[in-house]
Amino acid sequence: MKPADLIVSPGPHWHSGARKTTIAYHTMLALVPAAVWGITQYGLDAVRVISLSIACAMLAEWGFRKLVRKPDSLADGTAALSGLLLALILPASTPWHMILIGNVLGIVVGKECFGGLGANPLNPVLVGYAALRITTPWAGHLDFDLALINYQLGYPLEFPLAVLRAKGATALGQFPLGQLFLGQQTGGIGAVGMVWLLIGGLYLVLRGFAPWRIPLAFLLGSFVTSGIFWLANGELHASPLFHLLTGNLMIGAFFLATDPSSSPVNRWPQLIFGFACGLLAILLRAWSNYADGVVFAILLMNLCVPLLDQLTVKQRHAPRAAVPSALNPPATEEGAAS
Amino acid sequence: MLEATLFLLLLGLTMAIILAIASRVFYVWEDPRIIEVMDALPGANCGGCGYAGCAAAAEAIVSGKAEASICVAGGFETAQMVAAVMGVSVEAKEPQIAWTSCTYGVGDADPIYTYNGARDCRAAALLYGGSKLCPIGCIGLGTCAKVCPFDAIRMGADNLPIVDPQKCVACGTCVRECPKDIITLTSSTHRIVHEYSTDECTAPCQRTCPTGINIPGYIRAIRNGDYAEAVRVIKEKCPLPLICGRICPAPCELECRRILADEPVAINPLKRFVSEYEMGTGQHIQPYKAASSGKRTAVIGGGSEGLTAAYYLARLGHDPTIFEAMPELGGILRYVITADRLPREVLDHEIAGILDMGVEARTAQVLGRDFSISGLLEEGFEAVALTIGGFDSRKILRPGADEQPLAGVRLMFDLLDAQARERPLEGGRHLVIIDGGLKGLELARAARAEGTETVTLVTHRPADDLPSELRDYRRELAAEGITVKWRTRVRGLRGVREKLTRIDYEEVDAIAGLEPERESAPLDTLVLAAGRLPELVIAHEPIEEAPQAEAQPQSQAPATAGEGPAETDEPPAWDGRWRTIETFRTLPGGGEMGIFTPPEPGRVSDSEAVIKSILSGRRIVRGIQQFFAGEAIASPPHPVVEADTVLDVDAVHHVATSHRERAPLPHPTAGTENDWTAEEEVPGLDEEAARRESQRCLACGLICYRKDVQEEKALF
Amino acid sequence: MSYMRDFTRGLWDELPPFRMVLGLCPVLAVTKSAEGGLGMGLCVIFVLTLSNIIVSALRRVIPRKVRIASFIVIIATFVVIVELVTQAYFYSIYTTLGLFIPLIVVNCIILGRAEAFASRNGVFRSTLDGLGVGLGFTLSLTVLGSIREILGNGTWFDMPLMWSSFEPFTFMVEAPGAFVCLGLMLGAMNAISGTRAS
Amino acid sequence: MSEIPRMLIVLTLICAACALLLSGVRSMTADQIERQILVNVQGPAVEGVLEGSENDLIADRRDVRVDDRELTVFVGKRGGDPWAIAYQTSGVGFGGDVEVIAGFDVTSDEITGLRVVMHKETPGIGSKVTEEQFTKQFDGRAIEGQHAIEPDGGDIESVTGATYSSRAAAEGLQKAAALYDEVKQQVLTP
Amino acid sequence: MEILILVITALLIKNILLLQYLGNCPFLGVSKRMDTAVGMGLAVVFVMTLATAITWLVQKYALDPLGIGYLQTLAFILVIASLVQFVEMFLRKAMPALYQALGIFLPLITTNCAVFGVAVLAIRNEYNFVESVIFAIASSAGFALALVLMAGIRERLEAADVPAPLRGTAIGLITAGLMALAFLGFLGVDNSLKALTQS
Repeated sequence: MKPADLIVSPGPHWHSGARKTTIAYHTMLALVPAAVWGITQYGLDAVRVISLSIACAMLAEWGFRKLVRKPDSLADGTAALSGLLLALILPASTPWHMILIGNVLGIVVGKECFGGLGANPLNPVLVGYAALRITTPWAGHLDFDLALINYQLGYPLEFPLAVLRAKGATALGQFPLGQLFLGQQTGGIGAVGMVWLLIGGLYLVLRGFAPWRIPLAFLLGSFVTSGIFWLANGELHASPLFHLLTGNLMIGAFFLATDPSSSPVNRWPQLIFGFACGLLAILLRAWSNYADGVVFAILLMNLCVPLLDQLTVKQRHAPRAAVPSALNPPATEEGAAS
Repeated sequence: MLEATLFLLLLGLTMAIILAIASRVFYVWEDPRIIEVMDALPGANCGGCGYAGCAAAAEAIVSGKAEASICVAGGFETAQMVAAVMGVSVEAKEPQIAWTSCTYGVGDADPIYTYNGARDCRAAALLYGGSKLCPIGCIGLGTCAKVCPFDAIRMGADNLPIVDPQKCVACGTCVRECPKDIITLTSSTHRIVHEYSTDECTAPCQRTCPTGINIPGYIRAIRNGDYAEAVRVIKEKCPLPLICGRICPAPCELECRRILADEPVAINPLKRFVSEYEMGTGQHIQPYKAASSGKRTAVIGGGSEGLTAAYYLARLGHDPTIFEAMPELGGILRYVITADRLPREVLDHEIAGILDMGVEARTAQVLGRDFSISGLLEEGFEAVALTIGGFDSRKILRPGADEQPLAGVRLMFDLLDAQARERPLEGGRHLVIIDGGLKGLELARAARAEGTETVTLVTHRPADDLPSELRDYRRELAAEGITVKWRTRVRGLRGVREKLTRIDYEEVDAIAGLEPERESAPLDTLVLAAGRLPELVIAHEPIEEAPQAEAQPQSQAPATAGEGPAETDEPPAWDGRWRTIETFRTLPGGGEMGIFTPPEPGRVSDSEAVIKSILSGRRIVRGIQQFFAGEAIASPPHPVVEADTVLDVDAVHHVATSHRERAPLPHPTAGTENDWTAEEEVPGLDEEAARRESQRCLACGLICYRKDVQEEKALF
Repeated sequence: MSYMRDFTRGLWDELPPFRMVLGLCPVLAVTKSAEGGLGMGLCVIFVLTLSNIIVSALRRVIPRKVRIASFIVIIATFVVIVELVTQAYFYSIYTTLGLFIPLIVVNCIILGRAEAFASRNGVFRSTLDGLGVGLGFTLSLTVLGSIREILGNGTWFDMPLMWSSFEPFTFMVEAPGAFVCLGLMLGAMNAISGTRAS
Repeated sequence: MSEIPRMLIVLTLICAACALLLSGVRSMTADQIERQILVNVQGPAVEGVLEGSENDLIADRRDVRVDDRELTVFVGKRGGDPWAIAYQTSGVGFGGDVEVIAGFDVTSDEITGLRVVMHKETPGIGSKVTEEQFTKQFDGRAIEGQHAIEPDGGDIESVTGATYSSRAAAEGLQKAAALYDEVKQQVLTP
Repeated sequence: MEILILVITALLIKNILLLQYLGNCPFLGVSKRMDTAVGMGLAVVFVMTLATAITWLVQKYALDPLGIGYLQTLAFILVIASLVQFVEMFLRKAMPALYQALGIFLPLITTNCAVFGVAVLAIRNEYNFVESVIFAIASSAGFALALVLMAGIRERLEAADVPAPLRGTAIGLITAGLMALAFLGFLGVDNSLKALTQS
């Protein structure tokens, strides 16, 4: 059978005209600075987690597609990207079985069961992470204070958000904002290199590989919400800037919330989605059992995406409200390339 | 213990009383039958009836807006239950199932693009009609399986839908949702009378075969070793496989796509192989036969066309009786074709099989001598098919040459003969001559001179093709009492008992989109320039509808047919009036025009080959079936015509070449080489060769074909 | 032969939670452990069989309009009996199943069998049907419970199975694990029967 | 219209028959159920605080009336003589009542132990009051005394992050101690 | 504030459908399309609130005084079944428009274990009447919320290339599992809010 030159794929299609694959590789590229920062901090342990995670993700996707007799799709790079992202929010000491199970659950249950790329209602990376997080006996491996106890890094080895939880905002003097910004804090391998994530994120946004509205609204949402808390009780709640510069917030805003198939397609829904993610993240940080609520905030908002998308479609009086975005005139990737 | 019992007793009582009161207080009158009908309906809310769910359908039934048999999903049983509630009766309908027509999965067919979009055919079809190069191919995303409310469709390994006949209730949801019309509802009846349209996937051989046998289908069955299935596939379209297997000219083989690689597949020898396999079992493989419809039909003529018509009429349950002038059935097959080409035991076996299907035959019955059309109609036959083919047109072998096959219908040969012998022409009062030549004009003038009141010359040819005497002197001829009609064909005849009364004309080559002009005129003698009245079916003319039928022949005829005599309890009084029903013969406005086509030089019969007479036989049945069902008698919407090349493949790739299997030479009689007598039969393929040959078939679709065909040497 | 069929139907063709996809709530809730699954299954067998018998015996007495209400009362009675008996004699099962014992009363399988089978067939056949469907239900629940307990707790019927340093994957015994595990099992069943069909 | 009465009769009769059946089963199982609850809910706690008793603690329970309410007292015996008593009280915790059983040595007037029977505290945080690390602090304390947690000025170390739950447990003990004299008197006088 | 915590707990933190495993059969059945999901959600809110209120009264004023608490299951289910039927008849007469919208879902509710479960839970949690009613409203709203979110996702899945064996209920269950996973993010929020009110 002669291969077809024209490839039609589901939306959303960014105006860059790049292939899905290109987006995945560019996103990985954008994550390189943060990953390198993590490696400089944790050395070979970080290399181990990252490489194992990428391998597990790719293996999971390859194996499952083999099982259901679908063509192999490793080349599109999205599995590798998932593996990388999961590794970057895990601590460097994560044991191998957690990396394996997190990736398998994320890729198989979170993505491939739904039909693979473009069909997953939730971000597979977050599905994998959340499944590990709710497994109580494993929580210790994800508790940065316990997990990173054996490292000597020259800055306080306490997870800033856990400190905030336990002792309130007054105890945060040991975390100067500048230090946080430079990534000198404990946390996921790549999730704390704030300046590097910001650089990578801006690269994606400026190149048009990620929609700018989601990260912007995300940061704005968390800033406003944490600001309100802060103004209400400055002793108990940390400043908005502290919140922006800790935990998974930056990686969440730029890399996790922008997963194309689990985020809205249209403008207003993107803004609402981003803002609500930020808001929920801060609420969960303040009140839930988890020190960092970013993961669950994004997951919860992922669930609302179909509703958000319908919101605008109806406004436009489009007749096919129920039909997914792929029915918007399918852009042909080759054809749209300019 | 006491309080527990009392408590529950009270609670139960209270609840029951409250409900009882509530059912009074909040009583809303509703036709109780609605609930009963609802209970009878399957409750799948499939929408197959056209109403929004079963509740809506029940309401519609009770309010009289819908019929009791509206639920296709529930089938006859449900219809009976509903009818019992409504106090009406329903007739059984033949069960239908969904039928998928595409045989090549997305992975095997050539794509125009790779589709990774929404997994929904309707979405994919929006872009260039789907990802397949083939414009009518299945997109394979399984929308039909998703929408099926009865879970009767699943997607096979090659992404083609597979219908579970047990679960399918023919609700039609898949048919409505499939953007490519891959799925149709069909029944055996449907398939018997089906004519291919360009919307269907047909292989080149299948399209070329006049009867449209599913050739790839039966070769596949042979490849699988299922010879009985192969016979069944053939008999779907052709009831005479033994005969065709020997004497068919096999035009299919000329179109076999394998020619592009090497030699055509031995299609006809394979047919002969399986039909001989059937004969070898000593049994007849008889496919599905519908229950009797209670209607009787007569077929005049027991040749290949008549046998075919009778066979399919029997399968449709219309109780056919063949009337044959000769002492034995077979027509040209028996009395013209030599026994070395067609051994008589083969013919007898084939005919026995047809009679086996429930066909009655009366031999040595000559039309006009032993029986008449009106007599048949009076006897209770509801349709009479004339399949007197080549015999009649040549007037050979016909005992009693004076009898006319049909009252008032004469051959030009008769008139010319009479003229030459200076006998009276006997043109009657209203004479119609179907001829656009000078001979016709000559006869017309002679008839006028003899006292015939009106003479009409009718030809389907356009004016430009006519001799100038006819074309340019039309007005002068009219003054002579001779009307010339060009671009006109005969749509039908009417008669009373043994007399012709009227003739209906229709303009040919009507401009597309315009109703062709129609006209009706009195008639008592019809003269055919040549040929015969092929594919002609005669039936009662409904008494009260007769005057209207003249005004609106097209729409009236089918509509009234449904309320034919059989449905009333008492047989209606018949005043002897009959009419012809126009069966689907040819395409309107082109192609072969049957009765109007002058015979070609050297043509033995009206059909050049048995396979063509089978086609016309089946088309007669199609017409009768549509007539009985009260449908409009028409060709399929986009019929395949001979010239059609929907999409053609001009080269095949990745096909290993191989040689066509040949029948082994008959063993030479002792001493001499290749010296066999004419009586000794030419043998066919043996099983091994047939299986090998069946491997060579590319199993073509419209444009798809097997690209991995290897010569499988290790088969045995 | 057809009696056999009444019994075996519930074991594969109409295997309750997987084929009929009914009665999912207890399936999800009590299969944190194999014991819970087995206990629930046994309770269901008891209620299902006895209510089938009574419904079948009374099928000609009960007027059509109060059919459902009567069935529910009959079923509820047996559920309360189960509730009392487990509480008195099988206390650990009673605490494991908790709220889900009374909830048997709204388990669609039981009402479904009463309505679809017992109210139309004789007592003997209804008994077989109840036993078969109940047994299928029990087997399914025990298997699901075993999987979840072994992975999520490292034990099987409370017997430790795993090595000492095993950190159980408690995701499996949490709600998400229940749904995902049942979904995947259902998928596996479909795949198996798909292969069988073709 | 004979349908409605028939409906009523059948439904009512079924209800009554079911109720009759059930009340029969109920009366057969009632004692066993009560015993099961004692054995399974309070049993382990009672055994814990009355460790070293030689009698069947559940069987040798006694109901006494203190402050106008029924109180089930478990009596531990050694060599046929009661040496300790235990009974249930509760304190208000974070998620609801924290039910505790406190055991008291009637010979030395010391606390033999405290066990949490039932609680609705946050798993992993408040639920730590059930752990031995917390409850063993009460062992061997003299009944006379304050039994308050640190934040309230006492000497009992509260569980980290679970002040409410710890306070509830202590509150339960305080209530039990308050009843001690009267209960002891009633139990020991046959 | 107590009420708010009760509402948030029932709606999000202990969502009856996703985290208490109640009412799954209708959940998987009617979550295929958005409009039916909304209809079913409304019907459940309506019936569950009414049922919980009535069963609470039955428990407190009939079962408890008579000392026949063991008949709870039987009494409740009888009341609920009758109530559903009553509501159906009432709606049909009094509010035909509403009946058109909710009518077909009402019979489904009789066997919806969430209705029964919430009624029993309200008693087991020892709520007073007002709390019971609010608990019922919040629980049913949680049911409706999960139903609507699920319907949104499942409508999208219609067009997805879900592996054949997983299509239908299987993928519905997996989706529900992932929803439950996300909802677990609210774990602990009730305690934090409680602490907030108590401090």
